[in-house]
Amino acid sequence: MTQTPWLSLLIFVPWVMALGLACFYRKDGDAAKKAALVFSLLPALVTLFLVGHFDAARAGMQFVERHDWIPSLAVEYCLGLDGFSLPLVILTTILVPFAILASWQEKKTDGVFYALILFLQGNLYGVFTALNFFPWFLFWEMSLIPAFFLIRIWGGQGRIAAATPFFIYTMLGSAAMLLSFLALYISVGTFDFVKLAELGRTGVIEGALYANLGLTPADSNMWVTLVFFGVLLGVAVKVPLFPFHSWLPAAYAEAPTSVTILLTGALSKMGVYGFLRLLLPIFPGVIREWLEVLLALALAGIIFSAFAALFQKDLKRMLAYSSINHLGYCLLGIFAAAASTHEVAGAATEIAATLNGVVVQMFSHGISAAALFCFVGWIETRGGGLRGLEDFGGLRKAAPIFCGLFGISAFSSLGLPGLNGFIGEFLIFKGVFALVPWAAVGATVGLLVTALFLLTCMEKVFHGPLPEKWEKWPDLSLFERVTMLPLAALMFVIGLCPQMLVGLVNPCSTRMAEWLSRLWI
Amino acid sequence: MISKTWETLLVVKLLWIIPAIPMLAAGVLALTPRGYRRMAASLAIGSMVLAFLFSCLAFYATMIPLPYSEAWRQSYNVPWFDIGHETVRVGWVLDPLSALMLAMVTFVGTCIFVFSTGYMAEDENFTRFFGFLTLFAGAMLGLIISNSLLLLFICWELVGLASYLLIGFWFHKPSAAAAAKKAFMTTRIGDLGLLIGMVWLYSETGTLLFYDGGFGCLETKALIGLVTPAISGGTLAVTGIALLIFCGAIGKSGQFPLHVWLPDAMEGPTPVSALIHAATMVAAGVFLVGRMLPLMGADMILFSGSSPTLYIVAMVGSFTALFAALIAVAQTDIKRILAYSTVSQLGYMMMAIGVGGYPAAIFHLLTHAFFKALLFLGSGSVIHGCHHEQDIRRMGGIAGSMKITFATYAVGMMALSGVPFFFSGFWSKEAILHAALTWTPSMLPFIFGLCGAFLTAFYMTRMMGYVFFGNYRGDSCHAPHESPATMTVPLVILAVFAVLLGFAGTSFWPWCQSYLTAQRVRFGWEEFLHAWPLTGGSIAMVAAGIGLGWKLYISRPVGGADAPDILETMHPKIYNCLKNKFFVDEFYAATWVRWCGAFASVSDWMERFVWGGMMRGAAFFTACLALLNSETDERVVNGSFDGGCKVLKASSGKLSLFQNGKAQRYLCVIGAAFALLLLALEMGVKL
Amino acid sequence: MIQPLHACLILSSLLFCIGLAGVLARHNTILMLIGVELMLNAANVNFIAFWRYGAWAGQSAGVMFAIFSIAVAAAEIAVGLALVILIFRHVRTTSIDRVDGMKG
Amino acid sequence: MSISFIIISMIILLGAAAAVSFSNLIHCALSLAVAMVGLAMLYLHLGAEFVGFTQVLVYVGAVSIVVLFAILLTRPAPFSPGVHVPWHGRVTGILVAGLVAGMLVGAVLGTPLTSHVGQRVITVKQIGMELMTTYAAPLEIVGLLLTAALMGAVILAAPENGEKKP
Amino acid sequence: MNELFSEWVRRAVETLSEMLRNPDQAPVVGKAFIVSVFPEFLQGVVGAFISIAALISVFGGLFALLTLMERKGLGRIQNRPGPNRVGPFGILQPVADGLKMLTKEDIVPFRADAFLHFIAPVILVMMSLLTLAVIPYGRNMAPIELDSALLFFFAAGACTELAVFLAGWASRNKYSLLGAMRAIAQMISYELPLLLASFSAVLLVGSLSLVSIVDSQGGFMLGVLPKWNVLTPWGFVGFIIFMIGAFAESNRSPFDLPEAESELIAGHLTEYSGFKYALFFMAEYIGMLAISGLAVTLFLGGWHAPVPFLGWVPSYCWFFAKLLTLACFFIWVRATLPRLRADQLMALAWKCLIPLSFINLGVTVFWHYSAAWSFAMALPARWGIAFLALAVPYTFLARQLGTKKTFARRTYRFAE
Repeated sequence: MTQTPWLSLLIFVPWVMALGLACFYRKDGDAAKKAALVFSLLPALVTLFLVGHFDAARAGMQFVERHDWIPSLAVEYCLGLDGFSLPLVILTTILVPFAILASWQEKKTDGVFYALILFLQGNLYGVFTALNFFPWFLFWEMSLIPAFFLIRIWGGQGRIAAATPFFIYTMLGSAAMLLSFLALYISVGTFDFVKLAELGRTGVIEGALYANLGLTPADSNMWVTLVFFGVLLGVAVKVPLFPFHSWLPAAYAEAPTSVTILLTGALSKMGVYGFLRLLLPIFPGVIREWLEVLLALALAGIIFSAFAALFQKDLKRMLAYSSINHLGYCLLGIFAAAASTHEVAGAATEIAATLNGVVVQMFSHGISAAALFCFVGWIETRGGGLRGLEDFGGLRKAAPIFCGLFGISAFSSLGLPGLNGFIGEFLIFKGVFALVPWAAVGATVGLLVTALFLLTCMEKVFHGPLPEKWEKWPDLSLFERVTMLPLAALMFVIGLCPQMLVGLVNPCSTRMAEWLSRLWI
Repeated sequence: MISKTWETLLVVKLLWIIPAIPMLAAGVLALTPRGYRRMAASLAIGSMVLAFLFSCLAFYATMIPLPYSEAWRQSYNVPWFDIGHETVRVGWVLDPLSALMLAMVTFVGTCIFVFSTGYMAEDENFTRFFGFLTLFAGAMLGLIISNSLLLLFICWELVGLASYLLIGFWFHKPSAAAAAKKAFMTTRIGDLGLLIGMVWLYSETGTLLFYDGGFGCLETKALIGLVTPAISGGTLAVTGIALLIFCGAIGKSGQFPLHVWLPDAMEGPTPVSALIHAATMVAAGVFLVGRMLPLMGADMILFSGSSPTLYIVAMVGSFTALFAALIAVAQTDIKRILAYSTVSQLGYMMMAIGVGGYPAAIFHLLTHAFFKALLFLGSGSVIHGCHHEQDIRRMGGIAGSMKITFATYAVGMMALSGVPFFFSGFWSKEAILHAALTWTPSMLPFIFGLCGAFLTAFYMTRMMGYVFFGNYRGDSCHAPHESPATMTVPLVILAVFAVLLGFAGTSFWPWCQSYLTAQRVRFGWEEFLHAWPLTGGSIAMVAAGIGLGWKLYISRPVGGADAPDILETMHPKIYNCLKNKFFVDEFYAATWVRWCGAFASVSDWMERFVWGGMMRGAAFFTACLALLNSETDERVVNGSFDGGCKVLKASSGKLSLFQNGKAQRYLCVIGAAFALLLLALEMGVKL
Repeated sequence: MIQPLHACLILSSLLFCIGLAGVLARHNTILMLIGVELMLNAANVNFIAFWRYGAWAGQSAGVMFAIFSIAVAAAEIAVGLALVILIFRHVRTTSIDRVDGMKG
Repeated sequence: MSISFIIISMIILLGAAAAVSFSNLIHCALSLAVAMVGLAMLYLHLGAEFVGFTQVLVYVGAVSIVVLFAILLTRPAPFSPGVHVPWHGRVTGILVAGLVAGMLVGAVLGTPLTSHVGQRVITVKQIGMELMTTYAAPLEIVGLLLTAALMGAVILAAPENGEKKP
Repeated sequence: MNELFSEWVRRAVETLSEMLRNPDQAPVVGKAFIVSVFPEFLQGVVGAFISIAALISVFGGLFALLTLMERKGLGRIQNRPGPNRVGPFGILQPVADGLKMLTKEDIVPFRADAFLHFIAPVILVMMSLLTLAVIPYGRNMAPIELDSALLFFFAAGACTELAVFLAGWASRNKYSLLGAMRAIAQMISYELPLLLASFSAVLLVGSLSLVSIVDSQGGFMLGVLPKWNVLTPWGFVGFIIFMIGAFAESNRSPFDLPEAESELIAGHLTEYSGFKYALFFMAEYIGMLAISGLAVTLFLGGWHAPVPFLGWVPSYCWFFAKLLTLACFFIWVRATLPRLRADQLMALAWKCLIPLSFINLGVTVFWHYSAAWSFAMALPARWGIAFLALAVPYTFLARQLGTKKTFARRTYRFAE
């Protein structure tokens, strides 16, 4: 009995559509745009099906597809979906059409642009569903390529200076990760994430590393650490983890709006997902060993980027730093989840709360940041390329709906309860505080500064007197309102009924929390 | 009796409807176009009236089981979402505290809504205004009934949001926009404390529900669990949690040192100041401390009966009460005077809770809500009548032209000052001072309170003198005029309540206090007679304050708009210090704000040079490698490939001569060959 | 008496050869295509005949093949005629003999 | 071998022969339609109901029409003399075809085959199930092929950019 | 002999009483009785002949009735009396028309291909009549119960295109040929949405048999709403697409371009007169009736009663009632809508109807799979999703249709 390969469909349909766009709509940007929109909605059907048939009560992998690829190297084409990946798949499904809609008025785009976006979409699905390192890495790398070209060709003034470091930096990280995984493969003979997690849990990996790399037991700890840091580098650059984040502001600022939306909404989630899928299950021990350092890095990311955002005068750069800040909470949660927990009562619940929080935070950051970047894109279009903090003022008078929806997104981003941002932050804080109190307390500074710069942005751009030259500032058109509507609605829905999302994640995180809390007590 | 219980339970189950009504109205109003002004107003007021009716029902439901019944506090909890094997639940609770607050908020809210229809009549964003107001009302009502610190926190933040939106309602004024931001940020500092306290409490007790059939965090079991490790020498979690939660209250209720936002919040429209920044929202801090009282006082066991938390609460409260009253003396903006008065009165309430007079604090909260709303609305009416002039130096002598406003304002002023016997403020203040007097750890709160009472009477008299007596000092072209009925009628209603409400909590018939603590009320003069010396003392203070004010500002009318204040001529240095609010804002600007900016620029510099340099280094290294690679490619690899291609090309031309292009010829040959093959097969040729 | 299967096969052989004759003898490309269609249909007749009279009970392969064959034939004629029209536009004729520009 | 079979065979063969031998191309196409109808009747006669109807739908409804359109689109001019056809080409063709026919008929007759007697029925449902299970892959491929053919035909036959309309 | 006769009389009486007792099955019983009279080997042929005779007579009558209704209806809609001279209220007008047609001279153009010119209307009428054979007119009343009846219907319908072409080409008249080409292009284009729309019903029922499609629509939801396909989102949209396709397929206004008198002097009918013309006329009307019958069968529940308490009315009455309603709708539309332009016609089919019907197929699939949903708001949710899935593409498709195509400015040359 072979079942329908839904996950493969999810990956390959956008690929095929991208190919079709690249072949047939190369010149006609307008038609390509429409086609791309329709095409990018096709995976939504598959996603709908997946959501409908996803057994939320089960913690394991579902919809698994497993085919041999290179049997001699244990490379399998293996896809699966669990509570961690499903929200990200949903997020991708939402964001890609949104990104296309967000830059609907963009004139420079053509068929290849949209083909790259669709290609990126397919690869994102691949990263979020692959269960074997080899295909996972392929998707990972292939998602880098369209992102690079999208920035390099369609970006703003400084696109070259932004795109090249982005590419090289992530590439270096990936190379390190690849080496680490090769070492892992040589020592334990598998690329399968599920099996690797099993080995990581039972502590086999350390032994295997020195046994198979011909090293002495004394070195084994060092080798595990080295391998760990290789993988860490790969995913950390993508998230990004402080101090590997410096490619991000330039890349986000220079990329066209729709690409920024995807970069922040979906691509950065690849990194966090990597942490969740690779590092936490496979190397919990090493994380625990380096816990203070890693937490300090995450915390530094949260605080420094928040303050850096406060300093920025360019709205896009400001939001870029805000992205680093928000994902910092995710990393904080992930690291804290590996903390030594024997003195914490009910540690499993706290870890589960943290992991739930991480996924919810990823999802809600994806939505809020996408919405904010979209607004900044619209501001840029309307302002004739201006997007400085000081260039505007009083726009709320001219465009109340614009301001209202921007405000909703901003408040969602700064974690106002009742909107989506709060749920993730609350869960992360709840878990992290119980596990590592100082980290949670330190991170509150980030919350404060986030509010400060977002409100400053509101004040500078939308409040105050309306300059004469912006008096004709157009409010959101019906099209733009409809574009924004689903995201705004999602912000409220997740804020009010978080169970819809948490319910998907919880069994998975509960299982992981249980074995993390029992690890080497 | 059973049926009564059942009714109560149903009321509790459906309690969520009360905040839901204004919330729903807010949702509808958010989508209403600007033009539908009449509809917006009627929707908002209608929702408020409806909420008021339901609140009365809830209030009635708490009256039924009141004396000595088990059912005096009912809660109902619902699951919200799962974490691990546990479920985060939220819920709502109906007890005397929430019932009183519900009735008060909805009633005052209704009055102020009605007032707003007149006050905001000319504003173009009228609809939006009512949308924000209803959002606030919904969130506030939710805050009141919530039975979970989490839900409370959510509503807490939402009222903060509404406050932000309403302070910045005239967003085109930069000062309003800045004030809105300042309000949100300042309260958020406190809120983060509350957040940390909340997660701490969660991790210690495993629940955020207040009352959960014995398992809530305010119930004995959890409190004992919190205190036990401290007894056995562990961390003193309970004090930490309580103080962190108190941080939230400090921020919201404008206590020192986070009081700075509240006077600035007066940039918002006056009804907003009345509703949010005087009557209800700022009292939420007091409410929170009152609600969390079992937790706040839980460390009492450890310190032989005196709780350090409550000590701090009392000290912060009494200090704020005096501090803000002092500042109020030297202000000239009518709304700012009232704002500092609010801060001061909130300090009173905090102090009352700290010194163990929780019922007195809540009673004062109620009376204060009425008379302060009355004062603010009165000031709104004055401002409206004086053509949006807020400076009291440019008013004067309008008692004649605005009779109703003057009369009601005078009632409010006397209630606030604590004029004896017939005004509500007197009784509630008396109760607070009485509680402070009987508090053993320190006498400071009592002394501060007494001084505060004097100052309150003084600055209110001063304001009356400036505003209503003497000659009109404003722009003579525009004579002040009385406000329309939509504004005066709420004033009258509130004035009536400002008088009457006092009799619900007099010391000879302390109904309100007994109700709050679920005891049967007893009528008797003993208490009143017993406290007579104290009463006499406080009456003397009030009389002194009013008398001094009368002497300085009324008996000798204020000179002109630009003439210096009498106090200023007497003691210019002190007056200047008070006028500049003890330079607290300047101090903050010089320290925290600057440090924050400096740290931001340092972070940005590090971004550019340190971390960015790391990236550029990596990029440079890669570029070098790439150069090496391309050189190798060009010289070694490409050379051999090109040679091979040439050979291949030369040989292919020869093979293309077999084609003549006649398709049918090919087909004929194929057909014939096929036939021959068949023939051969039939003939039996074995291949 | 001739077997029904044989009869069908002979019919299909004749049909095939009529088509073949059309392809070989007529120089109009459209007629050639018609011939090809006839040949394809001759094959279909075989499929159906073997399905109907063959000794393998319960198999549907013949019918299925015929269906697929019809589908493919439709595609073939569509593309073929499109090519004919394209050629006609270039050389203003449909005669096969004129179209020999590809000879080596 | 029944009377109906003979009649149907006659229709088919005559139609086919007419289709390749008329000089008027329109008549050829119409004769082709006749032959196709005959084939459909044959299929019905043999019990393959679905194939028969499909045959009509595809060949009479679509293919003949397309052929007719093609003929009308490619007529050089009304009443222009047909292309001169060398007689030897025609004779060679017919000869080869005849040869093949002879060989085929000989081969058929020379092969001993037994005919299954009795009805064979295949319902639409069975066909559908087969298409969705055993023949799912071919079905997909044919779908792709048809799509490709459709697009190909459109692209080929559509007037190119800049080309003047005749 | 006498016994045989009395036996026959007894059975005739029995049959009659059975027919009266159960009017629903009266035609079936009657036919069975008549067939049973004949010897065994003739029974099949006789049965067929009875069906054919019934069909031709009923639909011939309907044809006559419909021409009258059309002329009267059009007249009333255009505020004139319509035919009112022949018979009371003009009800004998069809008879007069028939007589006129039969007695007119049959003209064949000189250079026309006489044989094809003759055979074209014959094929057309034949094929139109053939399509009638598979429609279930009542309970147990499909003349032929084919397993692939729908396919048969469309196969026979496809042949009419050829006939139209023949008529156009054989006339040797350029207007005829143009009309025929237009007709064919139009019919082929609209056959796709027609087929796709009807396949949504086929998909859900899982059968091409019209009888089982009708059977599947029996019963009532909640006791009142008939389970007709038109009352589902896909069925509703499918029905609309089908009806548009049906208008185009039967060359009726607003899609009557091929026969447009003002543009093509009646297209392929130009060179026809007399009885041949009458045949074309008949074919058009029968085609219209047949396709309406198919619409009734596929979407409007066939012969099922619309309300439960009217179940006692004989099934065929319902069928013909629905059929006539649709026919009246045809007439109404003809009187109301103006004719489309040729490019609009094609754009409508290819850019709107075909994509929409594909989406509709998707929605049908969704409907099928979501039937298993069991949560409380399942039905509204299904409706909502289906509605969205159809409405959103529809707005886009419709909007893109509406774009103003800019033509070059026309220049008029006047006689000087």
